[in-house]
Amino acid sequence: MRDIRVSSLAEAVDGIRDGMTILISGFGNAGIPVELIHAVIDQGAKDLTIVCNNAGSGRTDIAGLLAAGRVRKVICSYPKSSGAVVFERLYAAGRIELELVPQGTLSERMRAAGAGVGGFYTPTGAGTRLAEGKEVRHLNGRDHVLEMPLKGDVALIKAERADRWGNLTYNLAARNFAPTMAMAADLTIVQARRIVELGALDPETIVTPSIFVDRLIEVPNPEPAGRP
Amino acid sequence: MRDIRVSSLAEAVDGIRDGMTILISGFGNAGIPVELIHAVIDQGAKDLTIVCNNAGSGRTDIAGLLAAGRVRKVICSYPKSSGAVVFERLYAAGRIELELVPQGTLSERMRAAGAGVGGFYTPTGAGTRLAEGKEVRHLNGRDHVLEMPLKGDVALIKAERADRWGNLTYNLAARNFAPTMAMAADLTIVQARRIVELGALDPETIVTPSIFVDRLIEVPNPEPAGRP
Amino acid sequence: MTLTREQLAARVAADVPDGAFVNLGIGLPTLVANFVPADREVIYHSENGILGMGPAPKKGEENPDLINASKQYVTLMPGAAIVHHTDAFAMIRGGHIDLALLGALQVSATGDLANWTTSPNLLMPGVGGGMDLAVGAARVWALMEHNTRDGQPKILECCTLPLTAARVVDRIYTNLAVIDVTEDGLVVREMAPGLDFAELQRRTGATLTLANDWRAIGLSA
Amino acid sequence: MTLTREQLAARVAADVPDGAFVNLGIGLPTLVANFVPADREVIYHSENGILGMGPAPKKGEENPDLINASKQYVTLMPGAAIVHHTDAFAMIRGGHIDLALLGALQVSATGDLANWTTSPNLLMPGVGGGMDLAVGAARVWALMEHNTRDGQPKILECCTLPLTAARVVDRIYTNLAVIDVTEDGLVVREMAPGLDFAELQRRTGATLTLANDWRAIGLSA
Repeated sequence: MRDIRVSSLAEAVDGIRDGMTILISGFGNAGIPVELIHAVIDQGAKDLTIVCNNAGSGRTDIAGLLAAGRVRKVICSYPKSSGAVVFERLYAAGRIELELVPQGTLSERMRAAGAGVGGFYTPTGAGTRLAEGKEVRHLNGRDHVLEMPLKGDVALIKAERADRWGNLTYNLAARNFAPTMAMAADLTIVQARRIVELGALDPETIVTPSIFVDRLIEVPNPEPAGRP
Repeated sequence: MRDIRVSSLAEAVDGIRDGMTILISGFGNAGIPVELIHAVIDQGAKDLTIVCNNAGSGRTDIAGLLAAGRVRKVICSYPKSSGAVVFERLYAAGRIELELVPQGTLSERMRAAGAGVGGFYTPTGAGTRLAEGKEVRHLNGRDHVLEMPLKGDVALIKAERADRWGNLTYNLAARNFAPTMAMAADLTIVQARRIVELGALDPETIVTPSIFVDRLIEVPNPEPAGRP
Repeated sequence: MTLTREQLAARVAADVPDGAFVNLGIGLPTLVANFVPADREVIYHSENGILGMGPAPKKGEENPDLINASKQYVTLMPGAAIVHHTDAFAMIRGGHIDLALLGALQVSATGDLANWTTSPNLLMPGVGGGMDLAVGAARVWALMEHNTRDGQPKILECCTLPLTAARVVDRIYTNLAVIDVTEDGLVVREMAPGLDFAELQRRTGATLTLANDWRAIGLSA
Repeated sequence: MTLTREQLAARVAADVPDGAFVNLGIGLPTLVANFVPADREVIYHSENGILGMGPAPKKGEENPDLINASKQYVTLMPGAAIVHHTDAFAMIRGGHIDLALLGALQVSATGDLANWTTSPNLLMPGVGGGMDLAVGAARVWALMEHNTRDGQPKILECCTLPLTAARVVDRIYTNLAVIDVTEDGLVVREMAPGLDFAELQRRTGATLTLANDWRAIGLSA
């Protein structure tokens, strides 16, 4: 029987090791898996690379992980959100590494990792600083940059509903990076607001199919992200 | 106001010209836009390249288009379905060209066209006859083949429900190639079993968003595909 | 005279086609939506996964899971669709967005766009979806003040700031003029009422051509 | 003795893990599902967009929009999900399918698989999703008769038929033996009851090693 439910947040994040790459769902404060991130803070893994669109705001969740000194490198498109005070301080002090990736390329690179694409050419970024050092190829009348898959050891995902196989739905624009990140990690860990009976989700409206999910925990009343 | 509904099948396929590439949704007999294909037969465009997973069975729809001598080339993964008598005869007689593409690569190439990917590396097909003449690159410990986007001038799509903007849902496994093909053509033409009021489709369960659709016609009782 | 921000936004709005799929960048472009005539059905795209975005919600009806790319609360129009990020960017990168309105720091005579960082050493940069939009949208209109605060031109033969994308801008709207980027260079279609061409050229860092049928910018706001 | 098709399918089914995501190729592999023990929850994937495929429907309950990759009518299990083709192949190509059971025409000593065409000149070929499955699935088991109808070996040092994929097969199940493809070559784990190793080697076109702990294939069907 496939039943990927775990009984605690600690169990959900068990086995995350120093030096791993963690994909974290969310855009702004929507879709951030706050409780899972806090479980990682409690768990203690360090020297992490995190991939997320923003670099955390306020003092909790992503910013909390940064403030706890666990993150070596951030891969993101937009670290300078309002309230990204923790990242700003660490970056100014040279204590954190930043890989800046255009948002669509960030998403497409993770999709490539999830879909078995070994690399792809995109015109985004061609001729800019963000393509420096990358292979450029003229295709279909336009310069393209070769971009490589971006795979996570772990993905931390916030979902709305889930079943014991790991099928997921999301709430509105909190969906954002989650379905792509769920595909792109070796170990995909999900916190869902509600776990329902197997068969309760309409097969035609499941957004993330079970095959992309490895562990599941119910968090009925998740905290908002980015608290001061 | 955006209202892409047209009033006849003839109007739906108006402007299709000789030599165009047409993507046709469906897998086996599920999801084949029979009425749109018949409208193309009536419309008269010839020297077409068609892209579809199978090369038609029976005598109607895709097989009908082939039998009418309108198709110069078929790009597909599996032409030899049971009942593909028309294709078999034309192919044996050397009267039709075949580009055989692994099914996942076929789908991914169309997705690339729709998503602005200029080319991608895949291990599928490496070291086989289907990769002959293609660039091979060793990535992540494995040979990969460079595959190029496959774009349609036109896509013919069968959907279940639609609204006047062109948002679509599908019925079960009749979904198959349709969402990808809808993205991958300059002109995406849809027959839907039912057109509903704008706003009647749940925003979270729309499968093909309106931006990928150009023309829409209601066909309430579509014929099954592959009739003898 | 020069246009106010509202007048500029209104001028741009007048050109946004009925039925178009449009992405609005942060800042001035976002303002444009307020001036699009009510009888036009424009479908707004937000790169975090919304197609068919509506205006800001009423006070008290904000949903933290329904925000736009600028992280502002929004609503959905009837006909809206929610997609994931990769699909939202497929719309952009695949050329499906009819029109992107982007704020600009500099635009070159060949349509190069610089709008993502003023910093030569990339201290605290952020690129977001700007490069994707500039490269992917079918048409790109750049919106900006014609000059910097200290009077320097922002339209230049070549951008001096780090590029967002090369040869992508189709049209430039400033508080002084509406300028098309053409194969024959920058062509001025409209000028602010009372402005003369010599003055416009003086305030511009690239050679301009005045269209034969140029006219004064109509001010509706 | 040699195994019947049903005995072979039953032998393979005994090894299909509980909770696994499995894709069954056309023919013999499809038969395997009938023999998987009822207490195992196996999640079947069909490349036309079904995850969680159930058995054939009752007579009269067939739905033409619910077919599998072999174009047979199927049903959905509770927990099933419908996806589009590209996502269904992302599951395959991205390494998410735990196990693909594929029919084979030939398998080489290094795990090369030939299963898509017997024709050197590609007359009426069809590849389907076979190359994707062979390359993408986490584990690939090849199922076949040990010899061709005219007694030729199908396990060879090198395949003579056009390849589906190189170095992908992890295990071979035939009507004579269960053979692992290892870095040290082909290792025989099990043999049909009564078969001796010399005879198996004689009927095989590549060098075999008999595992120390080899045993006779258990027959449950």
